[in-house]
Order: sequence, then C-alpha cells, then structure tokens
Amino acid sequence: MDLKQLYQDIILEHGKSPRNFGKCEGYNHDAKGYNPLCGDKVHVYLKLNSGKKVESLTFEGEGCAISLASASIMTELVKGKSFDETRDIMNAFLNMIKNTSEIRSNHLDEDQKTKLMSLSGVKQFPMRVKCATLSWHTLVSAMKGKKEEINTEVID
Amino acid sequence: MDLKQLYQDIILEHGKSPRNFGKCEGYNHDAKGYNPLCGDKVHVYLKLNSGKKVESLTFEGEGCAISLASASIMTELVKGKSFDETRDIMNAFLNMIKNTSEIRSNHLDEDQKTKLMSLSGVKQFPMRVKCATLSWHTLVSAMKGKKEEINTEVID
Amino acid sequence: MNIENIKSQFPIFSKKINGKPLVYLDSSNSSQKPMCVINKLNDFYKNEFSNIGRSIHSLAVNATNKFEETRESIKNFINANFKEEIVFTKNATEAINLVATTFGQQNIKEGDEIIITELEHHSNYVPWHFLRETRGAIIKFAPINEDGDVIIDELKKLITLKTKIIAVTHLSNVTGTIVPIKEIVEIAHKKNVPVLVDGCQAVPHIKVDVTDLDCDFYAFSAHKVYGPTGVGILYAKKKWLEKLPPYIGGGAMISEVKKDKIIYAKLPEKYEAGTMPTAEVITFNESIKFMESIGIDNLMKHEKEIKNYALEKLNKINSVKIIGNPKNKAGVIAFTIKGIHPHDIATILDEDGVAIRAGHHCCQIFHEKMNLTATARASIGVYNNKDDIDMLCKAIENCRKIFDLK
Amino acid sequence: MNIENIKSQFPIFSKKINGKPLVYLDSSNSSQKPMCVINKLNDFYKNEFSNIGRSIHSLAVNATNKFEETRESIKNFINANFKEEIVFTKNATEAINLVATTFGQQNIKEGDEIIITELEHHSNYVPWHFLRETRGAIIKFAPINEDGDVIIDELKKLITLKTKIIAVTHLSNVTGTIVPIKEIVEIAHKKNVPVLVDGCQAVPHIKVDVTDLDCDFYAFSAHKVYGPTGVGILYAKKKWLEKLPPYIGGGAMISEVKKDKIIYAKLPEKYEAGTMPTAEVITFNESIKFMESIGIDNLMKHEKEIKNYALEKLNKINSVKIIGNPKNKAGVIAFTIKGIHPHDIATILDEDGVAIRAGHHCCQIFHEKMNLTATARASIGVYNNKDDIDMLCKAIENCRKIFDLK
Ligand SMILES: Cc1ncc(COP(=O)(O)O)c(C=O)c1O
Ligand SMILES: Cc1ncc(COP(=O)(O)O)c(C=O)c1O
Repeated sequence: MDLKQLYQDIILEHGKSPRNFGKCEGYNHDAKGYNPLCGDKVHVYLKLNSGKKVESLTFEGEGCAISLASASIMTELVKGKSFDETRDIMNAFLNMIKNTSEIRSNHLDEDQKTKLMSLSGVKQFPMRVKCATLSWHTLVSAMKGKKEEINTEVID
Repeated sequence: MDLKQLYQDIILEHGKSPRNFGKCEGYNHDAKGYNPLCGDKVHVYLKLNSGKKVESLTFEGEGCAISLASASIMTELVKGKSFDETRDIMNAFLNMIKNTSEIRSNHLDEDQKTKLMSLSGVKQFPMRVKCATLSWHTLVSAMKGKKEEINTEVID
Repeated sequence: MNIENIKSQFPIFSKKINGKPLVYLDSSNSSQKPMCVINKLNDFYKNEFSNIGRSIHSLAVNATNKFEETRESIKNFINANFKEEIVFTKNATEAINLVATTFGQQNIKEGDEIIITELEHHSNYVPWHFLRETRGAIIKFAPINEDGDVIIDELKKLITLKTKIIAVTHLSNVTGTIVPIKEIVEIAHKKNVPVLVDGCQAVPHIKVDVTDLDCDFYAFSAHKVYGPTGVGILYAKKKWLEKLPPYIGGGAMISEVKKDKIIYAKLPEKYEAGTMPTAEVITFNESIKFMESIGIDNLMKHEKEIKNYALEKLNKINSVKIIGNPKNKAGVIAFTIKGIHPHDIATILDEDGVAIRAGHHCCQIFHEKMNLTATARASIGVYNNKDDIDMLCKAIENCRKIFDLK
Repeated sequence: MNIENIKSQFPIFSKKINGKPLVYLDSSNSSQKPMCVINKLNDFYKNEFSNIGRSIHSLAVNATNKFEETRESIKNFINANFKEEIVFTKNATEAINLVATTFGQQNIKEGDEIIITELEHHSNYVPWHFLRETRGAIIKFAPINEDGDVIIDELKKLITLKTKIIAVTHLSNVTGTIVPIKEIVEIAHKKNVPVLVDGCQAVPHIKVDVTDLDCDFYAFSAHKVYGPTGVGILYAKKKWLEKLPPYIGGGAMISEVKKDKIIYAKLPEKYEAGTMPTAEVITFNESIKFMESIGIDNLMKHEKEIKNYALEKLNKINSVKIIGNPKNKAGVIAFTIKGIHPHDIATILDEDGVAIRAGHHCCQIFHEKMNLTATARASIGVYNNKDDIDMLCKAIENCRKIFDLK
C-alpha cells in the first residue's frame, strides 16, 4: 500500500481548501449524505436549469481529506452535465475504484480524467472507498429528488 | 474407574428385582421425584405411624440400575426410623458419595452400612450421583409433606 | 481425499479413553474437529488476530475480509441467493430464537397458531413456547408415526387461517429421519405460511440447498459441521430480514444513534450486534472447505454404508431395539436394550472407550410419544468406520454380560 | 512475572505490519491473546474436545468439569458470592440485552424510566431503546461534563419514582473515565433502583469486586480480557436470576418439557440455552490465570505508567488535543489533531504499523455532546510499553508532515 498514492498533493489541497463549498444561489435540488463509519457528512446543493443540466453545484460538509477532496473535485467535473452524463461519470468512477484502474467515460476530457484519477489510491485502502464515493451517491440522490438521507451503511 | 465397583451384584440384583415396589397400604405421605437428565422417575409412598416413625415405605418408578437399587435399598434401611434418623442416614449417604468414603451414622448397624456402601462405586462416576440420590431426596420431601415434585435439576 | 483414512486428520483419535482407543459415536451432539480447522484457529489467534468491522488498521481489514469470506462460503455451501441472507449467531438455538422473537413480535397475536412436529429438538420448541407464554399463541404438534416419520397428511390438516409459521426439523437427532422439507414448504406456501427449518443435523450429513427447498428460514450450528463452538448460522430470505425488527441491540448493528432515535444498520449487520465470535467464524471457513474437499456425495455414501452396517449388526444382537424406522434414515441410531437402562449402557460403553449419548436427547416430546423415558444413541460422523461399529457391538455385548442378559 | 517482557508472551508481536513491527494500541476494541490462552484452545480441540452437559462419556465429563472451573474462576476473579451468578453469553452486548429484555418484560411498563449516561457504548443504550420502542419506556441521559465525568448530582436528580433501572459504564471506552460505581449504586439502592454496570473496559484494566460495588448486574466480554472471542459474561445477583424469566429458549435450559408446559432448569443453566462456546469458555480460564499471574495491582501500575507517559508526550505535540480529562483516567486516550481527520490519522498510522481506532467508537451520544464527529483512539493493554508510545508519537509526526501542519 502506498500512502503517497492516497494522499496526493491534489487531494490534500482539495481537502484543505475545497472548491464550491457552501450553498449555491437559487439551488432547486439538495440531498444529505452520511457515513456512520467515520461520521462524514455531506450536503449537496444543486441548480438544474430548464434543460435539466447542472448549472451550479456546491456542497457543505465535514469529513476526512478523501471525502472532502472527492466532493470538491466532483463539483468541478459535473458542472454543465445532464443527469445521464453525471450518472455515467459516477459509474465510471466507482468502476475505477472497485474494478479497473482507469476511468471509462465519454463525458470527461483527459484533464478531467486525470483529476478524478487522483482518487485512485483509495483502491488499495478498501476501508476508505466509502469516503470517496459518498458525495457522488448523494449528488445522484439530489438529482433524483429523493428525500431520504443517503447512508453509506445502507447503500453499497 | 471401575465398573465392577459400580455394578456390584447387589446393585444389579436390587435393580432387577427392587424390594417394596408398589403402593403400600394405608400410606399417609407420598412424593414424586424426577431426574430430567436421564428421565428417572420415582414415587415414594410412606406410612408414618402415630409416633412419627416409618411404618411402611414403598416406591414405584423407572430408571437405571443405580437409581432402582438405591430406592430399593433405601426402603429396607429406613423402615422403623424417625424423621430425624432418616435425615441423618440420608446425609451420611450423601456425605459418603460426595466426600468421605464411609458411612457415618449412629442409626445404621454394620450390615446396613455395608448394604449402603454397595452404592459407593458411584463416587467415581460423578454423572451418576443424582441417580443414586434421587429417591432419598424424594423420601425426605414426602416426610416433610411437600407438594412439589423433587427435581434433580432444581435441587443440588 | 480417501475417506477411509480420514480419521488420521482428526488428532483426537490418537488419544486413549480409559486406556482404549476412542470410538466417537456422539457426533450428533458435537463433531470432532479436523487438523485444518484447529490449525486455522491457532494460526489466526497467533498471527492475525483483530476484531472486525470498524477499525481500519491492516489487522482489522484482514480479519473483516476473512470474516466475510466465511459468509460467502456458507452462502455457496447451502446455495443461498445473497450473502446478506447469512447471519451469524452463537448457535442454532439463538438462530431459532432470533426468528421466533422477531417474527413473533411482528406477526403473532393471541390465538395465532404455530405448527411444529413431535420430532422437534427443544431448541425448536421452547422459543415458540415463549410466544405461547408472552403472546397467547397456540402450538400444534404435527404427529409422527411409529416409524418416526412426520405424517404429512396430518400436518396438512393442522394448517388453518390462523397458522402463522411452521417450524420443522430437517433431520431428526434421535431417529435420523430425513423430513421431506420441500414437500412441507410447498404445502405451507400454498397457504402463505412461512417455514423455518432446523437444519442442525442435516447440514453435516446431507446435501442442503435452501433455494431448492425454498424455506424461509434455515438454522444450523458450526460445531456439528466439524467447526468450532460458539458459531450458529441463520439463513433467512432477504425479504424477511429486511422486514423483521432487530433482535439483539448494540454496537455494529446501528447506523446512526441519537438521543431520541436510532437507525439500524443494513443487512446482515442489523442482526449482528456486539463483537462476533470473530476467530471462530473465520475458522469455520476451513470446515466448509473440509466438507467440500470430501464432497457431500462421497460423505453421504460413506455414512450410509456405516449406518447400514451398524443397523445390520445391532439388529442381530438379542434384546437390542432400534427406535424408529423412517423411510429415509441418516446415521443417527437411537436404541434400547431390554433390561438395561440407557444410562447404564452409556456408562459401561464409556469404559470401553465408546462414546455415545443416553437420555432424551433434548426431545422429550418424541420420547413421551414413543412411551420411552430415555434411549441410547449412536451417531455417525465422517470419521467413523466399520471397526467403530464392531467396537460398539462388542461393548454392547459387555453390557449384556454385566447385566447377565440372555 | 516480569511485565516489561510480557510482549514476548504474545506471538502476534513477532509479526510485521506493512514491514514494520506491530504497535497495537487498539486493546479497547479487542485484546491480543497470550500463548497460554492460544495453546489451551488448541490443546482442547486437539485432545479433549466434547460438548458439555448431558452426555456422560469421559470426554463430556471432563469438558463439563473444565467448563464449570472457568465459572468458578470468574466468580472468584470478580468476587461474586455464588457460582450460579455467573452466566455465559456470546458477548457483553448479549449479556446486557439479556437483562434489558427479561427485566423489561417483568418490570417495565409505559412511562417507566431508565437512566443511562452520555458516556455509554451503544451496547448499553440500544437494548434499552428497544424497551422504549416496545414498552413505551423513557430513557434519561445522565449528563457528563467537559472532562468526561458523569455529573453525579445531575444523575441523582434524574431518579424519580418511575425510575426502574440505572445502566452505566464502569470505564469509558473513549475517555477512559473510571465511573464511581459504588457511589452510584448507593444512591440508586437508597431509592430501590437496581444498577446494571457495563464492565467491558473495567475488567481488563482495574480491580472489579462486584460484592463491594453491590451492583445488581455486571456485564463484560472475554475477548477484551486476553481471552477468545465468542464469550460474554453476565454477573447477576441470584435473586434477580431466580426471579426474571428466561431469555433464550432451547436445549439445556429446561428441566422438563411436555406438550402443554415447560419447566425451566435451575441456575445458571436457565440462561444457557443450546450449545455454549464450550472450548472458548474453557480456554478463558487461562486468561484469568494470566491476569492473576501478573496481579491486578501490577497491571494497573504498569498501565498507569504507560498512560501517563503517553499523555505527557501527546500533549507536547502541536495541534494534538486529548478528549476529556476525567478525575480518574485509565489507559484509553481519545484525541484529535486539528487539520487532520481521525480516519486519515488511522490510515497513516497503520502504514507505520501503529494500530489505533478512528470513528465514534460506538459512542455517538458522547461525540455529539462534545461536538465531534469522530476521534482517534489509542488504548493501552498489558503488553504496551514506552517504545510503543514513542512509535505512536513518531507516526503522528508523520501525519503532520504529510498534511503539512506546523
Ligand atoms: C464500554 C463497552 N461496552 C460494551 C462493549 C460491547 O462489547 P462486545 O462487543 O464484546 O459485546 C464494548 C466493546 O465493544 C465496550 O467498550
Ligand atoms: C435437531 C437439533 N436442533 C437444534 C439443536 C441445537 O443446536 P445448538 O445446541 O448448537 O444450538 C441440536 C443440537 O443440539 C439438534 O440436534
């Protein structure tokens, strides 16, 4: 296992100064996520425009470096995407962390893929996978307009 | 351990043909005993005379050779004894089986002691002690006029 | 694997009992353990021990993974559909209590009926009796015949609109009766009645496929399947585990705890409160591998051969009576000897190194029905061979001699 | 016994974790096992295995005797009055559930009050929560102060005529607070309220004398006292065990079973249904002997020294904050590092072979009260020494480096 892989500079940096932190103005969707294992909490705020695309996306929350960085990077990558595109990106991300070691998605450019790959170190730390995926599950839930809190002990 | 000690001829003989088996006429006390471990059952019938002495004593029941022989020998030894004498004999018997290796009682003659000592083999077979003691506990209960069934899993 | 030489894999058989080689015919009570199982337990405690679950250090991650591997193995071994359908308890008894308590809490009210059979072990009766005491349920006993078979037509007749559950053994620990569970489940499901199966004696000895049986609940114990003590297994269809309330409350079975509310964890953790028998569950995986390395068909064939040999030889001994003669009989043989009480038999056999059990074997209802207070029982495990049966019969002859029987 | 060299008795410490020697500081979760314990378990399974109780062959008699010897040892170890006051469960969580369920069934009705504290482990909250759900009980939380001490005066004020039981930890698994149980029991008994003590963390680390404490119930787990997993212990005053209904129903806990009635067994069997963790209970006797061979006073002295050393060193590290500062603190040290989440700490420490725990340690109420979502926790066992603490501190420095803290 390799700590340097896990705590890459970009992760530490996003963890320390997460982007798009706070409530975005005029949000029309939001959802909460909770990881009881470590107490990580995330609250995602989302403004979908009339074309059902992500106009703005922000989050609030507390958690470990991995979970904050993952949420922060997510808010950067998903802006402008549709629901289906977002879901595809999430699946590509989950697949990268659980199975393959690359991101397979047509909805991200190479730079974006590289950014997302900064989370690939989690692969070697199975107990930390949920830290990296919580914000994504919460985002999808927000887009679906679900009311319940996402709970990593209840989802897989 | 020594099987010959346990299954002495006198035990086998009493086990096969128990004395004083059945209900005695005019009994004025009786009690039931049960050993759930092996299913042994005993029902003691007792006639106490006006002087509170055992005028007649019989039993019915089913069980292993040890338990039948013990009950059978008991009916022979206790006849004519008072409550206190009976209790003393029982304690001497229990004490022999659990602690010492002789019968210490002023209420039995040498022949009677020898007879009771035929059950001493049980000492080496701790799982069989209750087989030997059930009828005695039941007798004491009958003399006390107790109503509940004696249960070896409930007494010690 | 050569089943004839399997005894050598069980270290206990190099021991002497009362100066004689051990002839162990008490496997229905608990089985002996093969070296691979003992070694695994030893190894885990020596080199890998950690609690599972919430810690994220390497030892804990390793233990958690191995723990879940056992769950996966069990799932495959009994052909369940989902890993989350396998819940670890401390023994089969707790597994049945778990169902009786939680199912009862949700579904049993005064006058509701529970059907069990006259073959049941106390562990599949007392938990239902509790519902009789606390909720006013009625327990109906499906009768057995002289052979020790459940009379299916009679069981059928007992089902009414008030029947809430049927609880039945898969394999009797007295007569060795193999109960036609699939047929009973079909009958029950037609009337929308769920079925709990007590599989304690079945899992070690016959092929068990819970998907094929289609039962709702299936309980068994690791210690009878060549595994360590302290581990029971409950299989339950997911829909039940999702619907029923939790059983034991505490750490690990929760997701979120506040002063005014508690959210329970997902399956299977919802039913696994507190520290599990971690090392023992992890070790049980070796028992399953051991069973699989033999192959359940080979094992059944072997045990059948030994059973048939035993029945043949025992039947030839004067005054020995085999109790029950079911259509399908596994290697569990209860018997009596006219003129010798079972407890005397057990004591005398033990002097010859032959370990059997005497008593009611936690089946008083059965014994009462058969008008017996106790029986002697020889039960066969994978390690038994014909020599063991010969020793048994020789020891019985010794009993007969001591008691001077003709 | 030389406590400085005690590590050599624990085989796991010859293992390497991520290439580094193991520094195990997660004993509050579960302790490592000494060789004498591991050997006993191995030996029992290899040479003596049998189920206990009803069989009367030599193996069973031997196992039954050894099983009861452990009960006797535990009785002496915690100074109970009677052997029958010691009941074996699968873990402390089950022990507490046993009391909550049976006591609740008999004594709790709608509106009755149960007092617990803000320090409690989920295992001493969820079982009582069940009574809130099923019987309409009210749970009151005795508050703690910033130091992590239970405010006894506040607890006193919570007691009313409706208070039916007080359940409280003896030693917090987060702050290491040693709770003045004797004082609480005196207060409670004056108002005729019984007290259950969760002694999970106390038994391995401080002297426990249930007769002196005069508590009604005392629960703990073998696996935290250098013993095997799968064994919990409930001490309960005889009067309670006699009066309360049984908990789990099945084999061994009955005396007589008929179709229409069941008579339960005498104590302690009444509470020990089904096959017990036989081998593990028997093995636990070695853990007690191990504790006794060290001597509880020596052990306390040793652990105190290591704890003080740890507190001193940790307090010197910038941005490390120790959580709680109780009057009496055992070797359980929860801490945070400003700028690094506990889960990140645990992951990084693990790379250096240092096993600690991060999270809420099954104490969400405590964490909420302290306005924390999670803490890191280093907990000390008899095998820890100052080198371990040095390693811990070095690994923390590494965390700080990775996160570029000043
Ligand atoms: C204070 C306290 N209570 C209860 C428990 C539960 O013990 P177990 O998991 O062994 O049931 C623990 C340990 O996890 C504990 O630390
Ligand atoms: C048929 C049957 N059911 C239930 C049990 C109870 O199993 P355990 O004691 O492992 O809980 C047994 C074994 O004793 C059994 O043979």
